[in-house]
Amino acid sequence: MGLDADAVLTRHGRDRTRLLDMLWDIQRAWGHLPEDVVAGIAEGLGTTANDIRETASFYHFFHTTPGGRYRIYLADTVVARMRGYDEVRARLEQETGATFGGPPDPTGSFSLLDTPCVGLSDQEPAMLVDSVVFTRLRPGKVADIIAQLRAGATPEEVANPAGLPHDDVAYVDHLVETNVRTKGPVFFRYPTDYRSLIRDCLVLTPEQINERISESGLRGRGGAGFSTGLKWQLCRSARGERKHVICNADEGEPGTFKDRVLLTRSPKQVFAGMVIAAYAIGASNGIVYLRAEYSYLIDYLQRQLDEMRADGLLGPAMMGRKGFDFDIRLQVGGGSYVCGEESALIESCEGHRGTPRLKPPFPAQRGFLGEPTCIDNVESFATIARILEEGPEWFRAMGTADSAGTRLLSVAGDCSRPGIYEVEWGTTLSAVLELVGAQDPMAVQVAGPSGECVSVAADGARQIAFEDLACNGAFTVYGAQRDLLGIVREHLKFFVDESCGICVPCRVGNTELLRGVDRVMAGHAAHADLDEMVRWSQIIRGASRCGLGATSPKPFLSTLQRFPDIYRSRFRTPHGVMLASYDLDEALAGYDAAMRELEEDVS
Amino acid sequence: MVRKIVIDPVTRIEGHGKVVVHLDDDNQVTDARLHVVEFRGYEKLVQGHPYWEAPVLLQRICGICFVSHHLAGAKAIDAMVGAGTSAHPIPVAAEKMRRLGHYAQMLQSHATAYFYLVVPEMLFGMDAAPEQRNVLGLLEADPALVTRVVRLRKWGQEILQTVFGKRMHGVSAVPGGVQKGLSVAERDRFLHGDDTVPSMAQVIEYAQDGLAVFHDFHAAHRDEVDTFAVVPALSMSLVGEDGNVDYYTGRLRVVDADRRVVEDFATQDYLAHMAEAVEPWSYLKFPFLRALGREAGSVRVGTLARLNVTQTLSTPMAAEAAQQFHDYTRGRANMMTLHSNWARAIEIVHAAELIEQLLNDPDLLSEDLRVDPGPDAWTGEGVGVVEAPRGTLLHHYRADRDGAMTFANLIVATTQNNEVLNRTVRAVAQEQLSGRVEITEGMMNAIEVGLRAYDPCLSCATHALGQMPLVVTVLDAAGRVVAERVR
Amino acid sequence: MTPDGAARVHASHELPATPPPAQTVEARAGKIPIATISLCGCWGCTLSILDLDERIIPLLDAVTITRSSLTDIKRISGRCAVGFVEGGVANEENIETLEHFREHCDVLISVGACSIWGGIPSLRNTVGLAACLREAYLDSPTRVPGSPPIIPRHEEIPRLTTTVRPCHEVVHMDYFISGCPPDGDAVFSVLSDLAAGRPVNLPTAITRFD
Amino acid sequence: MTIQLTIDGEVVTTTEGTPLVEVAAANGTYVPTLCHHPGSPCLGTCRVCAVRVNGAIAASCSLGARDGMVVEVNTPELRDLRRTIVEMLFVEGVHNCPSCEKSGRCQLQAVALDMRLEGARFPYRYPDREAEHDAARIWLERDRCIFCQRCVEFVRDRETGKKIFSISRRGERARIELDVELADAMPPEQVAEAVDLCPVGAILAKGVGYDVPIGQRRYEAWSLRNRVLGRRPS
Repeated sequence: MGLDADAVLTRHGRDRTRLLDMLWDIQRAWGHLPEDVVAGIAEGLGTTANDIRETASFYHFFHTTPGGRYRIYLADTVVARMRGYDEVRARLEQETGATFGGPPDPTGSFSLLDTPCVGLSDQEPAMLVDSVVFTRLRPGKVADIIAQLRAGATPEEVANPAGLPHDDVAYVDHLVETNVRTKGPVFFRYPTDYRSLIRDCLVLTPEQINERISESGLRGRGGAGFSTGLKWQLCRSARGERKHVICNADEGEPGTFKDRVLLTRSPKQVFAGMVIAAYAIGASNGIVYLRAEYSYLIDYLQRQLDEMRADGLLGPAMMGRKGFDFDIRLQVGGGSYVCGEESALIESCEGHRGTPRLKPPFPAQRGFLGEPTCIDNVESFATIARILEEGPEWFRAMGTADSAGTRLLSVAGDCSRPGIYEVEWGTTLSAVLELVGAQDPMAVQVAGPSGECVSVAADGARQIAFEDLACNGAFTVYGAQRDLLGIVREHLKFFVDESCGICVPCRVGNTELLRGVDRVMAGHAAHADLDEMVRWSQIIRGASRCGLGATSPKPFLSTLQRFPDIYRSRFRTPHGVMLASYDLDEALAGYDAAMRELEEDVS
Repeated sequence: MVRKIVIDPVTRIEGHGKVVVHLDDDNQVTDARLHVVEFRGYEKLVQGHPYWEAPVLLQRICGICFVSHHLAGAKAIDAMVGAGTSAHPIPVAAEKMRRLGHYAQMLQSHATAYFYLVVPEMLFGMDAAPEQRNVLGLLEADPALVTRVVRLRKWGQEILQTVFGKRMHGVSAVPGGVQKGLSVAERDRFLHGDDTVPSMAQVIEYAQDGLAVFHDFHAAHRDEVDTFAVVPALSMSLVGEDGNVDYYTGRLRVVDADRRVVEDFATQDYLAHMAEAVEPWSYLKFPFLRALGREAGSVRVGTLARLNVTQTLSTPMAAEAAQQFHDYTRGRANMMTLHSNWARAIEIVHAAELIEQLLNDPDLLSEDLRVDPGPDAWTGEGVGVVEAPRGTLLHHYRADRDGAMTFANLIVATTQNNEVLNRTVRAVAQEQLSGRVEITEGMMNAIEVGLRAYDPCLSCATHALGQMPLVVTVLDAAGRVVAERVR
Repeated sequence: MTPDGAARVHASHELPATPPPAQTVEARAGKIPIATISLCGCWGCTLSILDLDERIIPLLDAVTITRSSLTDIKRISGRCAVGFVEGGVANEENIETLEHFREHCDVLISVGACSIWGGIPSLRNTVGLAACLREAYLDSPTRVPGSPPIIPRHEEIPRLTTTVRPCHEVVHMDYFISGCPPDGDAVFSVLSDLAAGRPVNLPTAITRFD
Repeated sequence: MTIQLTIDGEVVTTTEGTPLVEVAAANGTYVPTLCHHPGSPCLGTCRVCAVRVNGAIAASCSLGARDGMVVEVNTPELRDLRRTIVEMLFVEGVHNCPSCEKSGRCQLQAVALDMRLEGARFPYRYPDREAEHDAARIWLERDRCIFCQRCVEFVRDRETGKKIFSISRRGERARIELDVELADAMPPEQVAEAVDLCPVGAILAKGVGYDVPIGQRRYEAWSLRNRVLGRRPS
């Protein structure tokens, strides 16, 4: 409390691009974004309050109206629903007296909100109480947490009774598990000697580093799989006085959590990769864009950066090299999946809505603040560090022709050993399923909702590789007992919620696709309706502005291809000439409802 | 065995209606009702919309008398913005353009209702084959007449096209005036005719067809016409300062059977004078004069009522016809349902003559078409009343200072006639069905003939929510409504 | 029909009627039968058919009108080549009527804004049925003082649908003629194409949305 | 630099980097647009100008011409795609042409007419969107907004450069906001410009409407297609 607009502005140098940081400061101080403080920020930045709200209202962790003293965000994910989400949700409502999405409880203590995957699929159900995370929830545990909060404990005190310092890995480990199941050649087997690595790299020329990265055959680990070496060369040759390196730690694909684990177990391997990238392209500014769901990592990561600065591995004239000034700051997001899209992420870093930009130009040409920007994923940077330690040939020798090296998998769902696995590209689906202890698996969601839902029976021999089953790291196993159509619906709903809304096919089309699946589920669809939905899907994928729309119909399309019976079994034979999609009961339900309402009125 | 006979839908009217007649064991009619089966909710759905779009939105209540709705709305909006006062009078040319459109609609609407919907009975009889007694049969029997009617209607429609930009649901009136005047070429086209439209003189000639058809029919069937459904009621119309009917502006006047004035009030005071009852069996309300109560205070509006209220009509041929009409009842009010068609034929002539006067009026060519009273004149409320073809039409609006509609009350002509329509249904049912063992389709058509005389626009009437089916319901001996629904 | 005391119900169009004269039957034999209906609309689109003006007369050499608000034919009997449907679907009677048309017409055409997207009556969808009924019957300024509150509700009047819907969301519609209402030219163009057995090809120039 | 590419099989010559939508128009091929505003930065929001470039679907407003490009515009599949996007807009909002003041000079309507839009393939939504009418001279009718962002990007306070229109929320809940104070400071001609800039009837000037008679309205007097192609009315 008491933090006024001026203090916030001063803290962030009255820099419009730091708007997200300002909004976080205000929200932490006031519990929401009060109108007068927003107006003060607007005035201080020479803009309008609406302009500030334009940014703020894009992100689901910012609130323009007061809520309960604590905002509880329960992760609503497919995996959580397999693990007792419903009971937890009901118990939360019961214990707090609030309803999800509704107003706070009468005492003003709690607001309940849904949130998409928070990167804890191996320990669901999970929730955030403001920025403090609680995992492996059970109704009893929820009751206990709420009771403690009611009794006056802060979420922080409930979660961390020992008072572990936040910048210590012990604190992070106390809150969440990392569940590293395999220690592979690239990650976790042994720590990176980042000091030597950076020193050795700075002896090389930037061109030499670029060559090595190109030779390694590394493709971006974020999902799109663009050649990292080529991207760096484009960025290096792009004209610009200042260049930037951004690490995309906005791990939002439902089902994935490997970047969280990398940042917990190997943060300096990641940062070393960023330093090397900066050197290779000639960048002076680094940003780690961390999703807000991982806020409990902030102090820990800040400490890692501080240690590197103290070591002379970040900051001006790094390692004595005049002219190589590079530092990294953390930018915390505000809750938005689409910010994982690189240009949306850049917009967000600039203090704007996370709206994907039109491409071209690509970030390597015009990125952050319009300047050349190299943006790579957490796993990519960690991989880069290892490639330069071990050499491109070593890396190239692993994997397949088009997919060099290894891939981290975030495994969750119906398996006995959920967690993080490092596998060589080219590993088959069946092999992975065996590795993770899959239980009566029917389907696997490879690469999350934006990837493919494949059939264990039909696709077991397929390889995890860009040339076959591309995978961004999410690997969710569905047992034979799962309601696949229900899962499709959840995923489509996720894309509807996370669409930025800027372009028509994605904004409107995804909602229509969701409604189409709802009609199928309600028994209000015939075969022709599915053909229509396939056509809509093609249009959404082809005409949307960014990757979200390009992939959002995939839950529908891939299940329709692999599991057509989940749709066919719901078809209704239309009776008479009336279309299957016309719901006669619904059509007349409003009349009785209106009459009841009016009768209450008049009596 | 008690019987219930249903006419569903009532045809050759605009809108959806259903009539249900109940007969007891002795074949006596125990009840007969017109059920209006549609509701649309216009009073509510216009709220929140910008006031200047209201007359364009609300004219969609009706595809027949949209001009009336457009103009009633425009007058309400005029009052809302403070136009039409002595300080900010509506320009003369603007009012005349509005009148031109209004009269053209009167002409084409009456021509449509009369020739396409009513005349077939006069030619073929009420109990002719349903396949024959309609405009198709008319065309087969008298193609020359139909051709003249088509040309007459087209001329009226083309005027609407010229004034409103479209034959239906166009736009002319804007707050404080109209958007467009008449060009010399446009005027001359309607005065002199061309390849596509007849001349004014031809129109006057065609307009008289209606009267001729009525008089021939009346002469041959005088008793039948004069005794068919004589339904007493008060008569209401808008009248000008001289006490004669004015289709566009004036005060509301109500006369009794002796054509004595029983009420006379300014339109904006309607709430003090009028109330509306609701019945569970119809979506259509039942307006009446508050002072007299529902039984005595229900009024008839439309062609017959206007002739009853007015002393004369302002154009020569129509004045002569009106005199003849008044003489027929020796100066008393005419309550003979089928004489509505006589009155309609007279008004077709009157509308043609009024248009002729306007087309020859140089004011129409003026470019002074709109007054802007400025923001200070804003009142935020207005009542607009016009005489639509079917009778008195009232729009009452309120908007907030931001310009958003907050309220609309609409009383349309067919609603005004609701009580009288039901009385007519009962009267015809009694006359035609009571005591009959065998009931024929033709007898039931007689009920529809009674309704068609009012040219009921159930589309207008059901602006409130939906559609008005006409059904004839038959109640059982105990007056119980039979549970079964017939479609 | 209920067992005790209930009435026998007759529809007027099923009662004994005068048969059409032989020349009427003969004159219409072999013509293409068409039908028209207005659901929740203003009847303007139906009247647009009259806006064919003189063209309607030769057209009636080739086609004849069965069920229509212009005729007294209350049900389509036999097959109908073309059905024109004006208006959206706003009550249960509309649904039944639309089904009747779909069952009996080879080609069904949505005519006008209401039929195509619900039109102005569909603005009630955002307001809600209860609010509309309340405004019309309970909160009306002309409500009789002291009268009991009545909302019309009766077996003879149809239940209203939750929302007003376009026809093609209820049954398959073959063609669409947009406009509020469409110009007579548009109706003529479609009808001429159908009568001549040509594919319907409505020129953009005579199409409108308002 | 002068380059060559093909549009629907015809070789055309243009300057590298010219937006494809403009290259097409200059060569007699009409591509519909809603957000594109010639001379202003590309918005790329509506996607109605989708074409195929070298086999992949792309918004032709946002792509500059390059040598050798193979552009397809008028294939049945692409026409259907563009029409579907317009249908999406029609079901998403309440596009009440019958009473809308902008009818006849509405770009969405003109595009839809040109495409012969009929009943939409998606169920209509009939959203309940609140109008913004606190400003003295501007009425924001959100029912009709297609979220093209023209007003957000191109209408600025003339003194300070501040945004008068902005966005709030995201996804299907995103909507346009109006800064009432700045709106009230707009000179009348800027209000008229904003109304004109809006491709639908979402931005209206209060109390102003239906000034142009039906039949003489912008896209009746000279169709959108012919305007884009620069064909004067005869």
